[in-house]
Amino acid sequence: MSETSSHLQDIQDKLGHKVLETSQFRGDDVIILDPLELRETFRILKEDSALHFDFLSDITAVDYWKKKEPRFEIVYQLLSLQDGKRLRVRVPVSEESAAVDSLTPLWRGADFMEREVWDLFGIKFTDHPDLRRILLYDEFKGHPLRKDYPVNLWQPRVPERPVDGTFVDERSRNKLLRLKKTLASKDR
Amino acid sequence: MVPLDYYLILSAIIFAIGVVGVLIRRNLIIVLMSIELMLNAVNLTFIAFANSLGSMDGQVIVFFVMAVAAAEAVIGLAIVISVFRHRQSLDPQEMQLLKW
Amino acid sequence: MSVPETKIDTKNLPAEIMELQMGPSHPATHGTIKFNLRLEGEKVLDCDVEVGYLHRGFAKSCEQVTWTQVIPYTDRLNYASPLINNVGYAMAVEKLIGAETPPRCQYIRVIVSELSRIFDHLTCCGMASSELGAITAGFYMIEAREMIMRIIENLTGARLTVTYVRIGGLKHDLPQDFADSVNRTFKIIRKLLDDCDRLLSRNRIFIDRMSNIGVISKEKAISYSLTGPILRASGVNYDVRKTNPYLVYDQFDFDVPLGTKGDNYDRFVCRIQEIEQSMKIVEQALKSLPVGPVWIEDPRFVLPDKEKVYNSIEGLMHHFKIIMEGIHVPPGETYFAVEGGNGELGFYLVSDGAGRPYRVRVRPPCFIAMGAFHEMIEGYLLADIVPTFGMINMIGGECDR
Amino acid sequence: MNGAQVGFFILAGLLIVSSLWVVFQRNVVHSAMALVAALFLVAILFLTLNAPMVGVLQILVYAGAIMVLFLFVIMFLNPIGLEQRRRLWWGFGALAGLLLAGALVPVLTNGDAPRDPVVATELFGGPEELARSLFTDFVLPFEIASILLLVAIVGAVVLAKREP
Amino acid sequence: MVASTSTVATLELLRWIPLIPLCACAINIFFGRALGHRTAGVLASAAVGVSLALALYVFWLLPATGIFHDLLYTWIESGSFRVNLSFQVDALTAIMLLVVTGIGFLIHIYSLGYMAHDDGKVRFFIYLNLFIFFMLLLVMGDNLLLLFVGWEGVGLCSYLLVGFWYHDAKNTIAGNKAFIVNRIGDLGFILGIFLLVTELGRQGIWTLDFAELPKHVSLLTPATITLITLLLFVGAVGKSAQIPLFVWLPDAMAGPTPVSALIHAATMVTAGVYMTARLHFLFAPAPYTLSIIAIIGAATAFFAATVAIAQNDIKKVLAYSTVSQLGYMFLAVGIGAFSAAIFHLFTHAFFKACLFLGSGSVIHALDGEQDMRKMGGLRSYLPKTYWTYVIATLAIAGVPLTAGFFSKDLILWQAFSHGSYALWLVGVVTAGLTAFYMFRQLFMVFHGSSRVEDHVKPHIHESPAVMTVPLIVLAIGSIFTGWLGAPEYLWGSLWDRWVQPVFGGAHGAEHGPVTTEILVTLVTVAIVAIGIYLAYARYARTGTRVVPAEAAAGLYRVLLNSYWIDEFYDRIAVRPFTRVSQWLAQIFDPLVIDGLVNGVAKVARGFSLIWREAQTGNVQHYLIGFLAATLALLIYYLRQL
Amino acid sequence: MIVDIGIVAIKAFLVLFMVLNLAGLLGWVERKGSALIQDRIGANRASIFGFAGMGLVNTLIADPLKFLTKEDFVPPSGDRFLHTLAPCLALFPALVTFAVIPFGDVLYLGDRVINLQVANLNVGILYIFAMGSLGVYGLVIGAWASNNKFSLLGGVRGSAQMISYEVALGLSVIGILMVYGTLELQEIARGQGALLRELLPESAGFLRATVGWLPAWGIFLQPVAFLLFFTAAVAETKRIPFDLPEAESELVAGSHVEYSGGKFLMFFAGEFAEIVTAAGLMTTLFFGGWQVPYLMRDGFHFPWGASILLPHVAVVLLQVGAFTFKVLFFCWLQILLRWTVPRFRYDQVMRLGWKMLLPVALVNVMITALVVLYMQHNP
Repeated sequence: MSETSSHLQDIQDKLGHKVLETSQFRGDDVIILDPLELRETFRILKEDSALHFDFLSDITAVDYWKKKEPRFEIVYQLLSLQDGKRLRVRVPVSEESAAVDSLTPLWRGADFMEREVWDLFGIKFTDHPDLRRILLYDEFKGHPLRKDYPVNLWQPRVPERPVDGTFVDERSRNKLLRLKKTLASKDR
Repeated sequence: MVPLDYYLILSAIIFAIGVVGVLIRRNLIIVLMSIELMLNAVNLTFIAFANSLGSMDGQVIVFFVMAVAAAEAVIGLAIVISVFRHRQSLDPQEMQLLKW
Repeated sequence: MSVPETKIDTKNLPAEIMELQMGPSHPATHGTIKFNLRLEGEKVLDCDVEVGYLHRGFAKSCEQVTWTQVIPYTDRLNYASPLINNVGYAMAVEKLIGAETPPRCQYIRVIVSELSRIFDHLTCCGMASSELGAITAGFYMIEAREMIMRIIENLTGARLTVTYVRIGGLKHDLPQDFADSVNRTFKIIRKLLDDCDRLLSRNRIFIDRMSNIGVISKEKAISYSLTGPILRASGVNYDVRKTNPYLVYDQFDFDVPLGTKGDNYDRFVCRIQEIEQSMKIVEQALKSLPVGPVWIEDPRFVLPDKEKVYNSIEGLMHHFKIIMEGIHVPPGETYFAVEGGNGELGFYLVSDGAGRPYRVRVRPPCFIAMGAFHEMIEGYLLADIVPTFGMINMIGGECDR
Repeated sequence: MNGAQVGFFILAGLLIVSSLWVVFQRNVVHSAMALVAALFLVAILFLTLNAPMVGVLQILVYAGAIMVLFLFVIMFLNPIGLEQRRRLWWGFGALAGLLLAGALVPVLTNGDAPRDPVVATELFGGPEELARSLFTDFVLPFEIASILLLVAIVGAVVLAKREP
Repeated sequence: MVASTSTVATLELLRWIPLIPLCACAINIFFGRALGHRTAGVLASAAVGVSLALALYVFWLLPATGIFHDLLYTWIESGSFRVNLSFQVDALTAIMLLVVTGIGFLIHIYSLGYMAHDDGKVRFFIYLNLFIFFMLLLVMGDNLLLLFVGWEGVGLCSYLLVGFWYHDAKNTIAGNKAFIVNRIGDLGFILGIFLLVTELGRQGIWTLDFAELPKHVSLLTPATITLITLLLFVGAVGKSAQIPLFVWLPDAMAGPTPVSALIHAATMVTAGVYMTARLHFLFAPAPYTLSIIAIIGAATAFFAATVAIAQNDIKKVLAYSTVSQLGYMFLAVGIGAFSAAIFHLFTHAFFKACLFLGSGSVIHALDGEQDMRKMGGLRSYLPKTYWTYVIATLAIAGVPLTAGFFSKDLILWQAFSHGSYALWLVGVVTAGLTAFYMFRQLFMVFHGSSRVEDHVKPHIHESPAVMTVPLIVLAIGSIFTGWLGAPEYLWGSLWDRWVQPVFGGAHGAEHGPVTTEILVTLVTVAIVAIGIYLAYARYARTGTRVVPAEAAAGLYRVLLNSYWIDEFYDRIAVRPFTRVSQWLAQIFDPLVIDGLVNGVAKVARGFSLIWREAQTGNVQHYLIGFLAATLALLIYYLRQL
Repeated sequence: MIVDIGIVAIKAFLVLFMVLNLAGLLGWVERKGSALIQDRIGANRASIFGFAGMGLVNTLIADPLKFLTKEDFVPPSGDRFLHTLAPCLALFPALVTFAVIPFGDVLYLGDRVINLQVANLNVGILYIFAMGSLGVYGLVIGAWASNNKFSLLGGVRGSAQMISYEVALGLSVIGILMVYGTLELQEIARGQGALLRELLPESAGFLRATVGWLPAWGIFLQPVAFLLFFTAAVAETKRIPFDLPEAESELVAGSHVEYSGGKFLMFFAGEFAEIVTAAGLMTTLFFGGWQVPYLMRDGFHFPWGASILLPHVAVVLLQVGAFTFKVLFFCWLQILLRWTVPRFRYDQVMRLGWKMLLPVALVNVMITALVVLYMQHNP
């Protein structure tokens, strides 16, 4: 265990005051990082030859609603492909400024994972190229993995999206078109 | 036996229809198709004359007309494609580059 | 002089770009997924992947049930290899608890994981080849898969929703004739794979369709966080079973097949070879299967014997507490990854000490692989989507959760 | 009026109708299909004129290749929307066409070719006859036609190809 | 004149002599790059080698008074005027054939080595082969028009090859100069042909065949013949670089050295001599022309020799030497000694080619250095080159028993015996000068102390065998070819017996008293010896200071700048021409011509502005006009019925 | 006159009946055959009043019934007229092409000589190509009228593919035409009744001795042409590995995506009719047509001298039977192929057509021409 502790010590030395806290639990190395200039910190983690956490396994978030302050924690799982060392990085984010640096410039795979976090937690990632909802549809209201989102909440029905650019031959008289026309006339 | 004149009149009519098509349509593809129609009218006269004169020459010439028509269609359509790329339109009136 | 101002730029003519929405109900997008494509002729210029059509709120659901009740949910993640999901989740919880299961249990978990991997790869390769039109070869693989399915059914009682693994053990031990039936099946599978090899791997059309398509380089594969056969086909030697050995994988002799080019053909061959390796592991495990219990001896997490439950009040209460409140996992958080069918299948669990998980996060390998899909397909043809997507082996349940 | 003439009138009527359809249809694909029909009818007329080889070639080349090419281009460009009918202009065109037909008919029927066909031999219009004529008297035009086709191919490729 | 009594036989082999190099040329044009540099060169050389073999075979077959003839097809046929594409070989042609293919083959081989590292090797061999083809066309053509085609063709190749390294503007300018100056000559030449055709045509004779022409020369008046021959000679002056059109040849040295050897020494520039010899039946009855030719030849010979004395560029010396030797040939032509002219042409081809190739070898060894002041002492570095160079220098200087001795002596003796003592005197002095400048060059390059620049020194190396073997062959030729034409007092001239029938009675060899002949020869030899000694005294000793150009003074300076002929031409011809052109381009053309044109255009535009409204650019509107016209035609036709 | 017309009508009806039924049969064969290959049971659910035993008959009836009773759907934005026209255009050429394929030699009925071929055209093979070239319209028009991007892509692919392979198809047959010197299919079939040794020149003694006993079938004279023809014909029928216009995995069903019910049935039947026609052509051009080896008009005459005389009716029946057998064999071959190989990609198909088949066909034509010329000068 002392070996891994020295490992954590290494990281702390490299990152300096950016590391708020280090800990170990069940053999997992965990560090908590300052959300400011997060990308640069991760760049060091990725590119430093001694650390070399070159593989971003996962990005997710946890909502500690009414349990912790700041409310959210973004959790990064890093991996070093050289020796299989894993490192968990936790970054606290408050609800008011729910935004951290996007890691897409470092790992392009971060794209989907960050979109998922945005989708389910509503945490923004600055400089993300395409921050849209991913698992849920665009009209969805709220972010369901927040603890204050009720499990049994019903979302409003989404109206049919218009389809543009389709060529319709008006003379083609078929059932569907006729049906629509009669419906429209009835509405009138 | 159908007299020669019948065929000639028919081809004259078809030819005139083709000319009308070239004249009035505002779609290059249809204009090209009308030209094909005119060519066919001419082919019909050739074949009719070949039959009435008992000579193969008319049929041979139709053969060549077909080759020319194929070439013409290929080039014409290629031009249509490149014109469409520039103008996003098939209207011959959109292509008035040939004026001062 | 009025020269018409028409500059003809022959280099940058406006292209006839066609926007095509492929999916979500499209034969190639098994599972449900949608590609918003922009095509020039048949060439894919741009591909926007839309996932989430099968989103069920897995994480949110898990937070509502006890630790044990999550296991059936995990069945429905990668439904082509549900047993690996079970194993992964159970082991993550065990790690949080700090418990270690007895050796027989670990051996059986290895066996079922590898059977599931065979199952998963056969499904993937079979479907991919049948989507390419080689339906017969596809059916051969499905036949082989069906045999694995029968073994699993014999073992767990279900074909797909197995729910076989428990926190701290297994639902029950192996049936009597398990080893025999597995060996018998493997013999047939090897023969079938041989047939497929003749039908596909050396078929010129198939090779033309697969090789040099969907190429993704080593560096890009790492950058896109790809794992599993896709990453290994690009030549990166990363297999959780070798890098971070769990269970008893370090006691078996097996190889990790690696590709060179990172194209579809490499992925295909990687998967086919992994089937062979998995069969090797299963055979070794069956040979050296130790005797003993399949449960840990810790009453805090293990249900009491039925005899005790029905005959003693302590037993009944014990049972009741575990069922109704759930096991009490000490507060903390942990991340545990196993090698799933599609790659690193990680579980990140947060416990606040109550009977229910505070947060369950799955790292879904094929969801992340879909993030790299546009990189793989852009510049190739429309028809190349089929093998490329097929070799990613996107499983809707796992991707959308 | 004998059977052959009845057949001719039916064919001629259909041909005129389909030709008119080619010209006056607003939908391009309908026009194209009408043209295919017209070409097919012309081929049948060729058959009645002792020209089976040319007739079959007509179908093969015109209907089978050229018109497919037209359709291919129509689909390729997929021009959306129908053309507007411009009454005055169309009327003028129709009038001009009538005038032309009216002038052409007397001119054409005034030739000095025999009005009644020479009785054809068994081989007339067959492949042997056509080939003999083609490869003896017309061999130079034949070769020139092949060059023309080659030029057309090259030209089409150059015109339609987009620079990478 | 005299219709040759020769027998004419058809030999279909002839056509392959020029066609094989042409085929090789075509192959290299289309596949040269694919074949690779080496193969292309070998192919080109092999083609010329085959031509050489064929030429030798033809030579062997050819009876002394026979003519071989090969008709390919009729090129132009208009009324009774007919020009064939056909080849003929008689004794004269056979010699030229051997020179062209033989020297050409050796130079091809040499080029394999010389151009080995050049990027444009394939192109080079294409040009060379093309040149060989045109040259063969020139010498083998059986009519004047074909000769002219070859004439222009070699001019083109010369232009291409002079400007071969076109990346350097200087080279392209040299090429242009060669081309333009040649055009001036060619203008005269073609005018001569026109005049000949029209004058003969006026008599009802339409022909250009060499076989036919002599029969009809008598129909022409002497004045016409003089005019025709003068015009033709203008062409020869241009091509053979005589005064006043010699200026291009020194500049043409910008081309690769094998080119200088082949084109600008051995073959093309001698085309003028060949042409006059071929048309001897025209020139012989034109004494006025002949005397002009003789004077120009002698003047050129002397003048170029003086210039050569002062040159410092190794190839420039050789170039002026070539001009000078060509002057000798024309001198011979001018006194009617066609046979002697051709003999000198023949020997000159060997030793001058050898000298050029030797200089090329030196340049090759010195990494492209051409300035003789930066050479010296190369004898030990380049032994083979040196010895061949020595032999060739001896030959050109006219040292007894070398080729140059015999041929030059023959010319001088002919001049002397012809009674043209002034010409003889000029010739003898020139011979002395020749000896002086040639040995000057030899000593500057090979003897004395080394003045080679330091960075080049370590790389000096003898050339590879492909380059030295041709040198050796040519050196051998430089000695022994002359023995063919030994004077009567030695063993007699094989040459005259062979060539003389071609010229028939054009000029019977005049044999004066043998003692006189020997005496004359001794005078020449003495003067040559003096020239050699002077050169030795001035340049051979080690440590000799070589006068640099800036320090040059007086006569030396005049000579160094070749009498400022280039500048003179520049003043009197080029600059006024440019000025007039500038005036035309900048003042006359914009104001007057453009004014006229634009005026017309403006008027037209004025009307067009009205008319253009009718031109909508819409095809369908045009079609209406089309239709209307058709209808009108139809109605007109109907009314006719 | 009336009798003649009647005979032609009967022949036409028979052929049409056979082709359509074969097409239906093939639908069943394809299912059962694929099931056989893939270790499955295959179609076994069609039953009439609970009688499921005769799978073939039941499927023959049940399939069309099922199709005909489904809703005939026209896409809202499609072109109704062309949408209806397209399947007719697809089925028509497939059916009429069989008219010039001879299914037997002449039949003597009393003093009447009946040519066992619906229509004997002197430009027979060109007629087939002409009609075959019309087949593309059904596909293209159907694809366009559906107003669906997938079907449009399928239509574009289909038209390009069919035009491309028509070239190779036509060129591959030229060799056969040169060898037998006719465009008439009946003549070609008759020409294949000879033995090879009758065709080979005297000088080729060794060949005459070794392979002279073989019948002069196209496959022996033009083996390369057969391979080309087979490939191109499969491509023309638009089946795997050339089923790009449909390509169900990428284009859903391509040009057929908006078709259902009876119209789809027509496409379906058209496709199978094309298979039958292609098989008929392969048989006629390369495998002797209705020829049975050594069977002359009066019975068998074996090359070693033995002979068996047969009555005329038996000979005709043998010939028709042989033709049917061969056609069925080639149908089965095509089905086998369809279930064995994967699908090409669009550009690969084009490359194969233009860069492989076309040059090989051209070379084949040239070599054949040289050989024929040589044989004409050295009989």
